[in-house]
Amino acid sequence: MITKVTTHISPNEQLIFERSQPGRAGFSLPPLDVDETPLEEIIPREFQRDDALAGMPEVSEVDVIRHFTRISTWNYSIDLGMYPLGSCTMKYNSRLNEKVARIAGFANLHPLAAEAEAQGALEVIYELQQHLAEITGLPGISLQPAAGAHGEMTGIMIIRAFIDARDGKEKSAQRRTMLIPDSAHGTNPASAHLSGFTVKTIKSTAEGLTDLDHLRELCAHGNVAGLMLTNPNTLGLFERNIREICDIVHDAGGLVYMDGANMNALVGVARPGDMGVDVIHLNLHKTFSTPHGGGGPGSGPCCCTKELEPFLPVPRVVTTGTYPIFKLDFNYPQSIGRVKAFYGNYGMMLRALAYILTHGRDGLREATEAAVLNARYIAHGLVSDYEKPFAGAPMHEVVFTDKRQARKGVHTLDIAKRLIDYGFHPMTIYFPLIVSGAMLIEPTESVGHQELDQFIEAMRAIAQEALEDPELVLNAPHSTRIGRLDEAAAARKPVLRWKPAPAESHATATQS
Amino acid sequence: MITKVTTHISPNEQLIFERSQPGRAGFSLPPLDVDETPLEEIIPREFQRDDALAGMPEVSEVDVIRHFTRISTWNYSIDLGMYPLGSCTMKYNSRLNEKVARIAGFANLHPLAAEAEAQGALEVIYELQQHLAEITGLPGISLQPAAGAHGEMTGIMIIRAFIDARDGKEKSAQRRTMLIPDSAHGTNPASAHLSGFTVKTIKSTAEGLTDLDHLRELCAHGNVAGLMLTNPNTLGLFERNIREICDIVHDAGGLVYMDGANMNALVGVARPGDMGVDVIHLNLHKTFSTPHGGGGPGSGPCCCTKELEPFLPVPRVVTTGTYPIFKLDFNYPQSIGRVKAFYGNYGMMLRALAYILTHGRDGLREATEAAVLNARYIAHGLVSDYEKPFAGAPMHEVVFTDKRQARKGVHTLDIAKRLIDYGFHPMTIYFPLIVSGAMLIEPTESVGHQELDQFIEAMRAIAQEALEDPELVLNAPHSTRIGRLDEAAAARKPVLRWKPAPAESHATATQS
Amino acid sequence: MRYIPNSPDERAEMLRQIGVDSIENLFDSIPEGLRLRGPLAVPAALSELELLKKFDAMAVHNEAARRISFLGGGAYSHYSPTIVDHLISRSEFFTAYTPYQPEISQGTLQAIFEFQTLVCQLTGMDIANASMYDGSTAMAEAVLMAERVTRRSKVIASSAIHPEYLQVAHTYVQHAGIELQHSAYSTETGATPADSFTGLDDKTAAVVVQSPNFLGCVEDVQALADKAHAVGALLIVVVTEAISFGLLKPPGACGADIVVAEGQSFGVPLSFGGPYVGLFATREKYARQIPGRLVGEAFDAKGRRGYVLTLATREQHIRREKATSNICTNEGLIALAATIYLETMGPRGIEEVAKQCAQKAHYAARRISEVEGFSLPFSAPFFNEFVVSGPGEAASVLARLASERGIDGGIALSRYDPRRPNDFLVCVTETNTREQIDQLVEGLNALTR
Amino acid sequence: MRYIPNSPDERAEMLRQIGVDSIENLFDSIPEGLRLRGPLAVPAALSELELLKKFDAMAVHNEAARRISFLGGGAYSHYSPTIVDHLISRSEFFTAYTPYQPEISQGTLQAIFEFQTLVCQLTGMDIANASMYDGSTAMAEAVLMAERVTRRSKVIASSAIHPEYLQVAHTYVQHAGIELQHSAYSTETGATPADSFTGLDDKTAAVVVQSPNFLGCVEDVQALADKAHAVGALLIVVVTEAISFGLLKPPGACGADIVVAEGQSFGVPLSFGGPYVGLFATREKYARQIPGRLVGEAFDAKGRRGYVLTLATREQHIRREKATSNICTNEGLIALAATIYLETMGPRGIEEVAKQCAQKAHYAARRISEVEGFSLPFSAPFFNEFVVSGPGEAASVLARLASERGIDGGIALSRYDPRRPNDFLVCVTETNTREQIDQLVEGLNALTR
Ligand SMILES: Cc1ncc(COP(=O)(O)O)c(C=O)c1O
Ligand SMILES: Cc1ncc(COP(=O)(O)O)c(C=O)c1O
Repeated sequence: MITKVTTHISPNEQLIFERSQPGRAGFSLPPLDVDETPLEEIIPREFQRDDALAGMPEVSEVDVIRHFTRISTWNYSIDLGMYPLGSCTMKYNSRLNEKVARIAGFANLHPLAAEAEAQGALEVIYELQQHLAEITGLPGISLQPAAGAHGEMTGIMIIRAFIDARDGKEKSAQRRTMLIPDSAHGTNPASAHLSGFTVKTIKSTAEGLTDLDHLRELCAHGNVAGLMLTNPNTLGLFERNIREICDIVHDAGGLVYMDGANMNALVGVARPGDMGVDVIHLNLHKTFSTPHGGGGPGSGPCCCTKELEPFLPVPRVVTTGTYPIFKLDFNYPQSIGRVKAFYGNYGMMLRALAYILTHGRDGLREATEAAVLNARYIAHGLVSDYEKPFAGAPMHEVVFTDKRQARKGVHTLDIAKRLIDYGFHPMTIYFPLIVSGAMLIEPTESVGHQELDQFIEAMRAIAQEALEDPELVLNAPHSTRIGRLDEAAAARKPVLRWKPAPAESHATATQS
Repeated sequence: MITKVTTHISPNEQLIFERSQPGRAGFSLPPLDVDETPLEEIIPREFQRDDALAGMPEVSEVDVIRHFTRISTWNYSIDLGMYPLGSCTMKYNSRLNEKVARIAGFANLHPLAAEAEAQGALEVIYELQQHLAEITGLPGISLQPAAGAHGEMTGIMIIRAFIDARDGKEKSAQRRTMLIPDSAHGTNPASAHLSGFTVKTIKSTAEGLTDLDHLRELCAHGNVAGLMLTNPNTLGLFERNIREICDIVHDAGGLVYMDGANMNALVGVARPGDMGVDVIHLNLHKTFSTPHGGGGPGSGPCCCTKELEPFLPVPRVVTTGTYPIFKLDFNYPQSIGRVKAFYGNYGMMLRALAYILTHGRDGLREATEAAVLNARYIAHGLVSDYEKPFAGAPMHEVVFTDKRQARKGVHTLDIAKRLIDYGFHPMTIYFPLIVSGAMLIEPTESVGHQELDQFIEAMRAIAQEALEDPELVLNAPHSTRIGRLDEAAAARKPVLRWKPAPAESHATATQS
Repeated sequence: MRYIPNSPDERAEMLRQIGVDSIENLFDSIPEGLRLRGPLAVPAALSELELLKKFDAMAVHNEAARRISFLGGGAYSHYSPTIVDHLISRSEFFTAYTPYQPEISQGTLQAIFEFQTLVCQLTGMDIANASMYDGSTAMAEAVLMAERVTRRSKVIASSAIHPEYLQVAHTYVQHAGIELQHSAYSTETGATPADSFTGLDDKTAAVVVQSPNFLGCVEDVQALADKAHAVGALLIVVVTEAISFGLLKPPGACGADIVVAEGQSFGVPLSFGGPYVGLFATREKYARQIPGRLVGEAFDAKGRRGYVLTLATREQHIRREKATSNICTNEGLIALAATIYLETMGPRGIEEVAKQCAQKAHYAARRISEVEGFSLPFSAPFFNEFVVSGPGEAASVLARLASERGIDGGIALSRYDPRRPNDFLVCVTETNTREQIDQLVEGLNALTR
Repeated sequence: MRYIPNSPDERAEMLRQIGVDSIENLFDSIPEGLRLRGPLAVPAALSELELLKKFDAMAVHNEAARRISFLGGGAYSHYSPTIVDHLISRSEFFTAYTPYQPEISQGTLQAIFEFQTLVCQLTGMDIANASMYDGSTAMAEAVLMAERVTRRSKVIASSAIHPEYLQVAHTYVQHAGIELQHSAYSTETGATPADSFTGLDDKTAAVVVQSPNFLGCVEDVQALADKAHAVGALLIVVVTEAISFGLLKPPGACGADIVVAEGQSFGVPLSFGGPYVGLFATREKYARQIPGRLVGEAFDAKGRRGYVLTLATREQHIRREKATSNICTNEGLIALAATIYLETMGPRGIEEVAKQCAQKAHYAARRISEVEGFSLPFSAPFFNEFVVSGPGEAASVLARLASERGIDGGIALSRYDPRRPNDFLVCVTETNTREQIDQLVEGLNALTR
């Protein structure tokens, strides 16, 4: 029985370009208050724009408000309920943090303002650095990376720079292999590649953990620069041999990079630095609840050991004993350099610091406990109806498969779409790639047991439907304003932008 | 064809009391920082609460966010589209005005702060008074009334106080009749009654205007204290004889009160003060766009002639030549007194002033023109399919009836409910009372012609349906999360509050 | 004008379609002579940038908004969780009208139903309405209701009720044939003794008392209820500091027949006095005499639960002059804010706020009374407001405290009662830190040395 | 913890149901020795009230946020209409994830499709992606893309590109086998002459130029395009002040092959450098080489139009190490803000802002150049930023201007180029009033007398 949702009227809305009417205007500006110079004297005619920005929409403020209010109602969001995307950690985005990020003293601060006049902003960075170093157990830190993948690139480049410095250019040129488990997120190999490494894939065991023998074997080749490991891994399992894994890699002269996307299982409970990890990235937009915003912004701080600290990006925020207390330090000759203009996604740092201070030491651990408990509760609730490929007790997320349902021709995608009819955002599907028909479920701590029960009931009901009425599931969703879209056709002849109907096409002559 | 909406999943949500779980908490407070005194020493036990506030919900912040976000999606709102409630003037609520009302210097200001330390707040009141006096052509003004009905009471009491002063108590005791057209809003007679007047009703002519002969006849009795007139009246028609009407009443020794709820048809075009009106109330939450908020807050300033000024509520905000420039003046011995604690709904005054300054003199008139044009456009578009009871050209709103559809058993209520399926909020129905099956439509200036056309098409389609498939209309709405509710049953045995299931009722022993 | 969708060209086209020659012709039904010739004498339009600068500049002149404040007297600075303003800012709530069409207004209706329930729980009453303008008008409406219910015309109100509330009541009843008498509070205790209601007789419709009263003192509501009921009169209890419900026995449990309160304390900004929200609760049997809107439970043909405006036959749009009140638009959005506040704080939160207010106020009272020349004139128990008697003119001490120390130390009672030149009313809430209180004490000490 | 719905009791009950003895046992799979013994060395929890006080206190120490400012150099203070922040604050937008499930993500998807279209319209290009981290990383990704497209390994970048952008590019390409060369800008004009691209040859993948460049000067993009195309290299154009699109010929109309820009100017707060949004546009034929996400039009079985993430085969989650980029999360919400800004301003609004920026900047330049000892070293046309040469050390003049007059007068070029000790970069936008400009001029005058 569907308990979480029903259907109701939902507003239609065209593209803004279709709403546009010549002569409408939504802007207001003060009149120009300086004596005007003829435009030609400012910018030579040939450098001037001559298409009058044709094609851009002309609408009133009311049009804009109704346009975006209407289309916003087509979205699912955390505020509407549980968002069990495995690996994405969709937790509650505190309003308090949004308010903090909008304090004028921060929001109106220019990044190139004099350090002495931006001490508050630098203090926020410094304090956040301290807390994240403590949480990861890794003292070196840079908040410059703009997202997880960016942090990965940064961390891998740090490993490379360290090895270059340690072994010298030629010897280190032999170390160009980065080991990555087959269960890893796609950004891992992509980031390794961007840093000039060739990727070798490590098998996972039947248990869903890193295959130590295979790891040893690969390390034996001697050209290993490092290992990129996610822990808990993307199957939601803690790599219990993490210490041994780190030893093997270290003994082989490599370093260990940890993908910290799953830190929501560890904060306050265990620290990567204590496990032998050399460098890690965090996703502030996951573990530390900065909003995903429909696809960013993120923030991917990179934390590392004292040994690797000299190689972090510049500038770094440090304390000077004297006034001004905080300063930007550019003087790190071994630094890999800058990975972004200015200092990173500052607005996300404000929110993450507010998250940490609001939770406090006990709240941080409590959140981890509640997140893991919720995942275990779901694992327990679904195991009777869905195939659980790995026996191990999951941490903050759990993976199931469509194996049983597939016999009836019902696959993971169908189950996901049917969940929409039940009012839930689907879990992460077909990831990790090594599990066929994977359904990766991460409830986070931000959901109460009633909604967890609703979710479990929905999943069970779908399992029943798969047996009794597969068609119902195969054709889902049935209750949404649009059905499944033909993505294949969309990719074959991609339409990536609006264009005016031929009639008015003169208006956009310069555009195509 | 229904173009404005389709159906989509819509979240269910219980009452917060049903979501409540013992031990959940959504609040956070700093620890008490003073040494604690035993409670008994502060408040004797017998004065202390002993029910532990049983029954109040215990929920987390996340529960609150999801609860209200979900239920909010069940509402129609201006931001979703046209809201054609006749007489309610549902126009765009500017975000800029919301921001202004939240400026800390105003939002955190205590009403009893020293005048010298609240000059900015008093300046806002003073400036708004000036502009509203100019717009109405009536120089005396008080912003104290909290809504239209409150302004009516204030204005009528002013009339009474004036007559008492003019004629002396005994003579004025003979003048206790307030004339009110049969088309008036219910608050008019209610407010007159509250001020101790007996109401006599004036007939409207077949044209939909005040019946002058009947007015003369009633005035002839000599006990008339005044007339309450809405202009344009609630049929959307301008009382073209307004001058003569005022003369008749004045000649009879009465005063003319104008209900200003329909000022959106006049701002910048004509001024009640120039028509002979003595006192008027404005609805800042209509004409001046302060948000209706699902039923308030409102603000109902009262404007009057110089003659009536001494009778306005106290305190009044005035300028003193010297510093501090603005002050509260309590010294009006003839004042009717206070109608509200402090100075009125100040937050609405900020918004209304922002509205006036954003429009400017030209924008105010432009809004009026656009509002009247939109109404005329609808009148023109519907006259072929719906009965238009009055031939006159409507101003900002137009009334139609269900006369033609009634032949098929389809009535105004059914047409309104069917409009919901078409994605529109219905118009005002069964008001004014003198028009049977009235449908009073007020588009305001805040809607573009495309949506006006959609509305006209929807109304025409419904007219068609009424002919061809009355059942479809009679059972509407079909696309909402709930159907028509049984209001009769609800009124017979009213359930006006949640109560715990008997099981837990001990918890709320003290409550019933 | 950026708020008007239709462009001038579109408007011209629409005119053409409806066959009207010019915009001016739209106003033909207004006699020529009544139309404005020139433009209004209102300034030209301001852009967003200019407008915000103008208001920011005016806001700067509200020094009081930036002061350490101990002002109460009917408006209180309590902490409002961030989510309150965020949620009421959802346009589905703040740009909706009164819920006349339940099928597309359930969000507002369910919220009001929860509001009515919360008001009942706090006051200990059976039913509550969807809100009144504010506490002062709610009290006036309660007096009018008492007259309707009892058909008696005398009402006796404690003189320790907020002076502005009494003024409003006077305005409301002056033409309703109600005689409003006052009973004096005790200058020793600061409370209103039951025997002060001389004139209480079988013509008395109601006794009106505020608790905690304007002087901060807690009244013995039960005793007053018994006194009133003895002659068949109703007891109306007024509360201006609604946070006190977290600590004090609910009036409903002390015999009150009508309870009205100012709801501003529940997360609503001070905003120079409004908009606030009036709470109005009474006994089940008076349901059909209550003023204002009521939301009730209802079901559709399929048995689905929903909420509707109900008992409308009491209201002006149906009963016209015979309505229980003329109120129409009330304080919907503020009631929503209060609802969100109460549900976020929960029973434990409300208790904790109340406890902190009381504790801090008593700490402050103790400290101030230790300052030479300052004393507490009243002996009755108080919640978070108390009167202080100073060595000199309160108004001038407070003015210096503000200008020299940036502290708004309280309200000089002389504002309302010239017979108390040296007294001022101090209010302490959970937002006042111990440090602020100590600064106040030190300031009073220094300024009167 | 108020963000966690399940109470301790509920959690205990859940543990019982799943048969786990204690919370600690949930972590059994973590070896004992790796678990933290004590609590983290992080402060205890702060309440909302305390937290806001703490951040407000820190914000006070950002004096620069309250100054009259003429700072630019890659971050610009433009006016953002109030509705921008209000709309992105709708939780349906900011609490949603990347739109992987189109049936319940059409709001985000349609907004991105509009964003992609607007970027194409502004830049004059065929296609644009759903955003990059910022302008600097977008430029680096453009360089990498040029290498993929041309299979050539040399890239020549103008030395008048924002220094931090060049540093980021260097970091990105250092291990990609790309040689990054620089071409000197003209110290007379401040622009980059086509003939400065010595080393341009058939191994060159791309020429990279910023216009208006870091010195504010407008480059002759067409000439540079011709030069690059002559040897089969691509032209990459970088824009840091996106408002210039309102006045300057779009790079797409001047032969650019890839256009990247910083979108912060489109209604995004300065926020000490981020989050901003990188715009990335190119020609249709390179669609399958573009980095990042793309949204395309699609239809369901009933023919209803919708939008989906498309051409995913370019991306890391499918192509892994062979992906066109490692980017995953991008700047969705900031792209939404820019979209709302652009749609609110419209073509006329963007033109007007651009015009006012240019006019005010030229007024300022004229006035400053009249001050004795100050001159404009470069002759090329500029938009709203320009370099000023002063009589003494720019850094110290600017420091005094700030501390003594409360004006942030510009960016001392010495921050990036020690060879220009007396030069500083001044930026003027529509938010700078004539009065502020005159104060700046007066300040420079007074401080150098
Ligand atoms: C395991 C893992 N690693 C890395 C990433 C990449 O992080 P981002 O999307 O912030 O670049 C993600 C997020 O999708 C992830 O789940
Ligand atoms: C014509 C008319 N008069 C008076 C009123 C009463 O105004 P309010 O609801 O603000 O009390 C209204 C509003 O409904 C109205 O439409």
